[in-house]
Amino acid sequence: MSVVPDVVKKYQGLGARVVLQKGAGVPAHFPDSVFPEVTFADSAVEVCEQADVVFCVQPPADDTIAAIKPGSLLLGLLQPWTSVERARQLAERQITAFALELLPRISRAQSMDALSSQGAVAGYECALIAADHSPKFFPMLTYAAGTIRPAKVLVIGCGVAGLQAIATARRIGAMVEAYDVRPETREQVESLGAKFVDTGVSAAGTGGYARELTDEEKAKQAERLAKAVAQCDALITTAAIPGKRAPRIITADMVARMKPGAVVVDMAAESGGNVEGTVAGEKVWVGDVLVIGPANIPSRMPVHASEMYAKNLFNFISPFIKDGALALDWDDEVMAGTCLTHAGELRHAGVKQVLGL
Amino acid sequence: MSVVPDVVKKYQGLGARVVLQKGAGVPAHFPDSVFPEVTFADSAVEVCEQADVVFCVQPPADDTIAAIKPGSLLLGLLQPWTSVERARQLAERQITAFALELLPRISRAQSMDALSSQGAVAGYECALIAADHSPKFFPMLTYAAGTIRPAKVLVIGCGVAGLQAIATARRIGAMVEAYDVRPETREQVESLGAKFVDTGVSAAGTGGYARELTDEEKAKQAERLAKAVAQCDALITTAAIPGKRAPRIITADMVARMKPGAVVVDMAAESGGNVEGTVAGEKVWVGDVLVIGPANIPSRMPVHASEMYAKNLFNFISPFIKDGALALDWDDEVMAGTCLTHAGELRHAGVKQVLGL
Amino acid sequence: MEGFAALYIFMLAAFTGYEVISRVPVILHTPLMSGSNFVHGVVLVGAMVVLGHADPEDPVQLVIGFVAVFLGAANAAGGYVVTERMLAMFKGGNKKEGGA
Amino acid sequence: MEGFAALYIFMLAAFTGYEVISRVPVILHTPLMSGSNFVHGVVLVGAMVVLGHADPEDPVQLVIGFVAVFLGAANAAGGYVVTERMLAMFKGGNKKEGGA
Amino acid sequence: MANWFIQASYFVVAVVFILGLKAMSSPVTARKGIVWAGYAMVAATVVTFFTPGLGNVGLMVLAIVAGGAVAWWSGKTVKMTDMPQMVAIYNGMGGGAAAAIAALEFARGEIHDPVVATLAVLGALIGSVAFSGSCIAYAKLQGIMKNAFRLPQQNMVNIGLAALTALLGLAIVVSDQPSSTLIVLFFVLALALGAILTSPIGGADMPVVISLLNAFTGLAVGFEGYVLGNPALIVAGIVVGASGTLLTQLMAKAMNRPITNVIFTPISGAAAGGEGEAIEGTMKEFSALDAASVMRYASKVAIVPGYGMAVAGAQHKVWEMAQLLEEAGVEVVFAIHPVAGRMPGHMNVLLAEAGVPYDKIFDLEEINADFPQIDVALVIGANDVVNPVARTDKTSPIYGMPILNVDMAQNVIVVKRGKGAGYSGIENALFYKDNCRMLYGSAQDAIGQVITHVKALES
Amino acid sequence: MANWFIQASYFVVAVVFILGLKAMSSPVTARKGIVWAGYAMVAATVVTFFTPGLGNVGLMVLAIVAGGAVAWWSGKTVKMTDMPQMVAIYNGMGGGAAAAIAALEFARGEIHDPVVATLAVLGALIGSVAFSGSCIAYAKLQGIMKNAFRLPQQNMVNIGLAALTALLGLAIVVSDQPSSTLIVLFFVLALALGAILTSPIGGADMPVVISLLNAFTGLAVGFEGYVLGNPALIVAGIVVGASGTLLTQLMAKAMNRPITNVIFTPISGAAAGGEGEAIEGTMKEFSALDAASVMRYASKVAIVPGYGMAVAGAQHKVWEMAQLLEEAGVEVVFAIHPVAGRMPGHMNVLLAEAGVPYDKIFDLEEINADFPQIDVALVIGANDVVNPVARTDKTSPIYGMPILNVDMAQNVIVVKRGKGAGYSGIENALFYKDNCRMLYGSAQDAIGQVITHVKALES
Ligand SMILES: NC(=O)c1ccc[n+]([C@@H]2O[C@H](COP(=O)([O-])OP(=O)(O)OC[C@H]3O[C@@H](n4cnc5c(N)ncnc54)[C@H](OP(=O)(O)O)[C@@H]3O)[C@@H](O)[C@H]2O)c1
Ligand SMILES: NC(=O)c1ccc[n+]([C@@H]2O[C@H](COP(=O)([O-])OP(=O)(O)OC[C@H]3O[C@@H](n4cnc5c(N)ncnc54)[C@H](OP(=O)(O)O)[C@@H]3O)[C@@H](O)[C@H]2O)c1
Ligand SMILES: NC(=O)c1ccc[n+]([C@@H]2O[C@H](COP(=O)([O-])OP(=O)(O)OC[C@H]3O[C@@H](n4cnc5c(N)ncnc54)[C@H](O)[C@@H]3O)[C@@H](O)[C@H]2O)c1
Ligand SMILES: NC(=O)c1ccc[n+]([C@@H]2O[C@H](COP(=O)([O-])OP(=O)(O)OC[C@H]3O[C@@H](n4cnc5c(N)ncnc54)[C@H](O)[C@@H]3O)[C@@H](O)[C@H]2O)c1
Repeated sequence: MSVVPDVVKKYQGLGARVVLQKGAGVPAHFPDSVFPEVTFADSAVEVCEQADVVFCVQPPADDTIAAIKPGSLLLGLLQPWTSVERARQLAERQITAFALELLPRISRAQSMDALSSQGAVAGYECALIAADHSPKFFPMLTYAAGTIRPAKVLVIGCGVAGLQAIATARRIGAMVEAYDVRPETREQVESLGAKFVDTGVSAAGTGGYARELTDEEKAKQAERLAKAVAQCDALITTAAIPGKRAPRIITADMVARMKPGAVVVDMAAESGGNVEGTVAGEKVWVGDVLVIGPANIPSRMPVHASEMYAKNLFNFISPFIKDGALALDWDDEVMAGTCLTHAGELRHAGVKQVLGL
Repeated sequence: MSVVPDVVKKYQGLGARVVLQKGAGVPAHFPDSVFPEVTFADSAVEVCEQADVVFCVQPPADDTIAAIKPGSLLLGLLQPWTSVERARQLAERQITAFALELLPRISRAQSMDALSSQGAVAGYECALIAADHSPKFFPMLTYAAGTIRPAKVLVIGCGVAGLQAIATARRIGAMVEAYDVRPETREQVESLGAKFVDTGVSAAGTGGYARELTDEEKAKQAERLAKAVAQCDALITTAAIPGKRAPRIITADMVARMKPGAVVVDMAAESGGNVEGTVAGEKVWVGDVLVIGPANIPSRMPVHASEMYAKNLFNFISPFIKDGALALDWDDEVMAGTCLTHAGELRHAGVKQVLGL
Repeated sequence: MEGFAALYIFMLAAFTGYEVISRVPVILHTPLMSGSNFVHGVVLVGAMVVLGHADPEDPVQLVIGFVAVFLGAANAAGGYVVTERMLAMFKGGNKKEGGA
Repeated sequence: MEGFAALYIFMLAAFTGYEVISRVPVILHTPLMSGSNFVHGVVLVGAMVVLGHADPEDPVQLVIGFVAVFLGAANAAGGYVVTERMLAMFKGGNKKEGGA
Repeated sequence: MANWFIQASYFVVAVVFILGLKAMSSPVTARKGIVWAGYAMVAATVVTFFTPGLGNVGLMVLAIVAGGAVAWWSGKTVKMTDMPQMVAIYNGMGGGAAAAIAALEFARGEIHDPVVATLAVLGALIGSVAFSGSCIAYAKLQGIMKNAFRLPQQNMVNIGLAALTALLGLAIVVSDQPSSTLIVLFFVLALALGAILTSPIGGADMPVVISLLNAFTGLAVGFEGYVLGNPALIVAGIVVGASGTLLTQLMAKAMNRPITNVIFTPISGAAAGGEGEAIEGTMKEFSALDAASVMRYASKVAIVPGYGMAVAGAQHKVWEMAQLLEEAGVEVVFAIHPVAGRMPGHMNVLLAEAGVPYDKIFDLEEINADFPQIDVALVIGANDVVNPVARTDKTSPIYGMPILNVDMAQNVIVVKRGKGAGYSGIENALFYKDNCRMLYGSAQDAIGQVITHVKALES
Repeated sequence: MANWFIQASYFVVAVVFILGLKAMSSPVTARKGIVWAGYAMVAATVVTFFTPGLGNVGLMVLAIVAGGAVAWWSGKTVKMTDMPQMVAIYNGMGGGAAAAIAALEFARGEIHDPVVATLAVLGALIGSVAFSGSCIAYAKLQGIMKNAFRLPQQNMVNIGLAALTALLGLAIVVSDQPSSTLIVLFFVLALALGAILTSPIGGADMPVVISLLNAFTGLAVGFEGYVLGNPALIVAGIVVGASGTLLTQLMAKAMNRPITNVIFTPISGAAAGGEGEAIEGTMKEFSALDAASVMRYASKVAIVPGYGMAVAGAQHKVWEMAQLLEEAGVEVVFAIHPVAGRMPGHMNVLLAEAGVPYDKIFDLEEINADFPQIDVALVIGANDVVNPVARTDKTSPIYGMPILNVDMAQNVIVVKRGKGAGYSGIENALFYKDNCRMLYGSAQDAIGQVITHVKALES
């Protein structure tokens, strides 16, 4: 959901009219009845035909894009790196498309950062999935006939989602170790009471993202990690490199050496997987290890994920809505940086390069 | 699993020989290879044919019972209240059957109390299930675009499982309220940092169990509870009365008044359900409320559930194994109290009464 | 006064002064300084005695004596007023509200 | 000694004694009691003086004086030994081990 | 040697005594304090030999050597556990010395000034009471005098005797040359008063009484110091008198017994304590300050939490206390009984919430054998799980349940609110054991207070 | 009235002064203390009029009324913020009075005993220094004297002048009838010494200096008390001398400036503090004791945690402190910035772990408007999220990010380890604001110390 009732009110407060696809809120437990002053349209296409600004969660289907009025705005997580076709189509139709993945990670833009807010959701959910699927207790538990030692959880990739996964696993009671290539994450991991796995490889990139590793580095990392992996009861991987396929960190061999009954949750499954053998959207047994590749994780927690996402979109666009009219400001670095296509052009240099355009 | 490798060693230490069904440990991630000095049998029937003491988790199938040697022991969670047939069959075959459900709840017997240990597992799992299925965050979370208030979790029935559910939900970060008919649970609930819902009805029974309520009491309870139910984001019910069908506490009407997206986990689903509309082993949508009736919950956490259960069984029987030979002591109140059938008779008064024998 | 007795008095007074305030919180540093400032205003008594025994014929003595008493009185009076005002803020702390 | 000087000394000594030990932990109650017991063993000095000035011809005086000195010496010596033994247990606490 | 030099030495001695006492009031410097004071005492004694006109030196040396040697030897050889009675008897000797000084001055007929006479008589009275009282205290603690001896109408007798003695004292003061009968009678009565006051007091209250008598001796010495015109005696005596009075109050407070109760309604000997029915022994109370001191100077402490800690929600405080103790060099572990609390893992949840690291938590099997090596077992709101009855009494409902053997630790401190029983509703034999002390209060408060005191011990 | 009655009155006055000072050293009884002392002072003054042979009563009454009235009136009307200089000037007057007493005694030529003469001279010297020094302190604080005035070779000049004055003093002591030139010269030099010693000292150090001069006056009064044979003056003076010395040490310690530094290497005025580049103002340090006192006597405290609290793992301590403050009647809330820490909900996780109830936690939107009503904002390891630059400086990387407006609170206390920047790496203008104080140290330690002090304030 890209709007929730509270946010709808805010748009209306700015003088905008809100058009909503019928039943769009139902999966997120917002029945149409909770949007009192909204115009309902029967399909996504119909919505697009009426709107000057189109909000979406995932990139719209081709026919939906085709229905968007030329010159109007499209805003959402448009997966800009994945499809040359879509980028072309958006440019051709003269749509001003903003892909929130491209949002510059500067302080002011944090309240619009959908990757962060959805990352938080994903991290929390992955920790729960791991706990739920583990054949063991996460916390230590002394009971009448003995004591159960706490489970060991290893989190790989300590971005927003990874940190949240650490915090959640710790809360449930597990002993958590974590690993990331960026060295500054060590302190962050420790600030959550978890232990950092030291592999001696650093891959600090720019802008809070990581760079890709060399082969030699990968080998070293793999070797040291393999030991930590073999010892853990649950493994949660969240490593990602923007614009790239997710790094393959955990090999089939490492998985094979895990304890019987261990659980792997690969948050990066959809973008290729950090773990060899993950299948996005499925749970597969690799030997006696359960490898889970959850898909579309935020949809597992639709109420709050929607609320967060809707607020991010609102914070992004609201400065440019004045009395119900749009007034974009191309000098604004946040908005300019997030723009994928405008006036028939693919605007974003990084995406251009990746897509080879 | 009624044995785990550690416990097998202990039995062997007492001079006993252990026979195990092939592959029995696999679902609990104990492959046959981890039981080095054990005799393997192809089927449950074959196991029974060889054994003087038969351990089981759930009551064995009829053909398995038929294979048990007359005069030998059967030990497990035999669900004594549920089947007249089984009780008759056990008695007729001269099997000395011990149903751990009947274990007297005295201090000394706590280390044998399988209901407690499996209750702990179930409570923990139910809280995780609730968190996992909730469309909301359990904990409070302040993020760049706002604050998410913590979820409200209501736990009904504060026995061993209920308390564990409370503790687990609190750990994850929810605000927990709880309710039980036994007044002494108030302090116990508060000792875990949760709030007690006061309905003004008390149903303290004997031996740590609850008695059944009168209709009037039920109405009063229902009315006060309905309010708490309507306000919560997740509801976990664990109420039970031994030897009886689980009390129906949450009516369809109460469920209908819950918030959209609320989750109900009915731990008592298998014994009839505390919630109207639960289906054991299934997730059903009742309006916009998800009602989950998890079945065979300990099997969701097989490693530790087996470990605990195996230790309980061992603690029960080991005092009577001397140098590999059985020496039952019918003066022992724990063992006598747990006995369901012996020497062709149904021994347990309570069960006799309930089954009408 | 006999010399040694005075010495004992000096010594014990010093101990007493030191110990009596050894656990004072910062927030009282200034008021306490002001309060002890007031206490040594008792110099007024000494000044009165010397002025009282000054030669009424000798203007130098009278002037010095007058100055001594004037200053002593100012020390005492000013010290009191200022301290009292500072300490008025501590009417039992806000302890009563909180209950502790 | 002049009466008032003595009075001041009494008063100040009392303050000093009171304040000096006002923050003693229980674990030191007994040792401190023993220590102050030792300190008043200085009565020995007084006993010596009176015996020293007793009439050497008067056996009653000599006996009383002897008893006084004997008791005083025992007070001082015994008090010291006992206190020292008790306090030997506190060799700086186990602070050094822990660091604190 | 010049008189001024003697005077100056006395002055320095007085200063050192004060500094010594101050040092003795902190565990860190206490040892130094007594050593300083010891040097000062030697100096004072030596200097006194140079007093102009001092006679009877041979006798004096004999008395010093005899008294000193006897006391030194007995003080060195006595068992540590017998220390209190030694303190009592040495203190009594000091009081006796003060009284003897007054007696000698009267005998010499040198006292004329009424102020001097008054102080001399007061010193003699107080010193005599201290002397005889201390002897009784010694006899009781040493086991020479077994029973508390209580007159009918004890308090009336006390008051009457005190009044009579005071009257005689007054007579001595007013008569310029008191008769020796009067003087002797006065001393006899004063000695009797001390004995009679102390006789009914039981063993538990003795430390308080000894401390009070100690303060008395201090006062007596101070007064005789005035009589002799010796400011060093005045200062040392009065300082001890004042500090001793405060100390007596502190001790009485630590025992929860107002001083007046100690003297006027003494509890004697074994009759004290709880109901204890079939179980032998008494329940002995402890203050938070005591608990703090005992743990602070222990080398290993095991904390045994139970349902009461959960009820009180005291887990954060408990962990804070544990950390403080660890900072002070004490080893602290947590011992968890399998069924502590009301659900499996109850204690785990709470300790995890408080942030206690897993490696400090031990279960019954891991720790039970270690208890004899543990200095203090701190039981916080646990009851059934530490009840030794489970090991011994076949009829008990908890018989056969394994328990944490805290009773085998050197010291046990139990924190609970009152006489409440545990889940099983039975009496706990642990609470009546000799090595067990009760710290009453809700766990949150009680541990909070312990924390305050542990901190105070560091500063 | 009999002389003994006057003496007895003085004695009582001295006792009351001591009790008063004792009372003044605890916030709870402080007010009572000054009132008691006030009554004692009135009693002492009245009694003195009955001194046998007292002349010049008219002049005396005039002086008392004049001096008293002027001081009373000025003390009543001065602004609270100008109190320190009033304390300084009244103190100086006391010193002046002591010096004048000595001058008069010399003028009357009554001093012959060398001990008395020595103490008279010492008292005069110290009193004069206190007088002129206090006048300078007054002038500086009052803004009459703006610049710190520093001679070349200041320390040499100080020592030289002091030696010269001492020499003259010695001359007075040894000569049986000192010439009036000698006396006048001595006083002039003593006054100059006080002025020169105080001149270079900057405003920040002034409270310490005033306290020192206060102790000086006490000593001077004590010495003149000996000269006059008045034990009440001795006791009051010396008690103040000793307590003032301790107080001076405590104050210097609270400011992290050894006393010797204050006098010999003074920092003058505005030059103090951090680098502060483009940002104006200085960073001002605070001790844990100060922080504790300020919060303990506040009515509302907002705690703003940041990444540093997470790094230090200080959440349990922070909550403990908050609870202590609440017990003392202070309202405490937690203000959480949306991006405090390094992940969404970072602070929530930690505060939940520490057990902070949800209803004490407020987010930016809920609390930002309240800051002007908040007495103390305690910022613990947060930096970017409270940096006012985000509101003002368009070039800053954090421009436009909403921040917690802690700078609008009455007082801000920032806990951090040193000069480390936050995530965005930029300077924080908050730290240089007038109402902001830095409490340096890792959050865990710093808050731990604050806790200790808050507790001490209660006991
Ligand atoms: N773990 C399980 O799964 C489970 C389940 C059911 C039953 N049980 C039973 O529960 C018992 C557990 O033993 P336990 O030693 O933990 O607890 P316990 O035997 O129930 O004793 C708790 C003690 O805590 C004290 N207490 C209560 N509130 C307090 C407070 N606020 N502050 C300080 N003290 C407080 C009570 O004494 P005062 O009233 O004097 O303060 C009481 O004696 C066992 O008998 C066990 O069999 C355990
Ligand atoms: N919440 C999110 O999702 C998220 C994600 C990524 C980035 N960020 C960024 O992170 C920043 C968060 O701001 P913040 O105010 O919480 O933190 P911050 O600006 O990073 O400042 C942390 C401060 O804590 C101090 N510190 C570090 N360790 C300490 C210790 N042990 N004890 C005491 N102080 C300590 C440091 O100063 P010293 O070194 O002097 O002690 C530092 O100035 C924002 O800039 C935000 O944009 C947030
Ligand atoms: N400036 C801001 O305001 C702002 C806003 C949001 C996030 N950020 C920063 O950006 C960082 C990354 O954010 P994200 O969560 O979106 O990152 P992400 O989802 O792009 O990547 C997740 C993590 O995977 C790690 N990773 C990549 N390759 C790896 C490998 N081979 N092995 C192990 N780990 C690997 C990365 O270092 C990163 O921490 C955050 O931690 C945060 O500090 C900053
Ligand atoms: N003596 C022992 O050593 C020992 C051992 C294990 C358990 N116990 C005690 O027995 C108690 C119950 O154990 P359990 O968990 O096996 O119980 P259970 O599974 O039989 O019942 C679960 C809970 O449901 C509650 N309940 C029943 N009807 C209800 C209704 N209508 N509404 C609300 N709640 C209702 C019961 O009061 C009970 O707390 C435990 O809490 C424990 O205190 C004692």
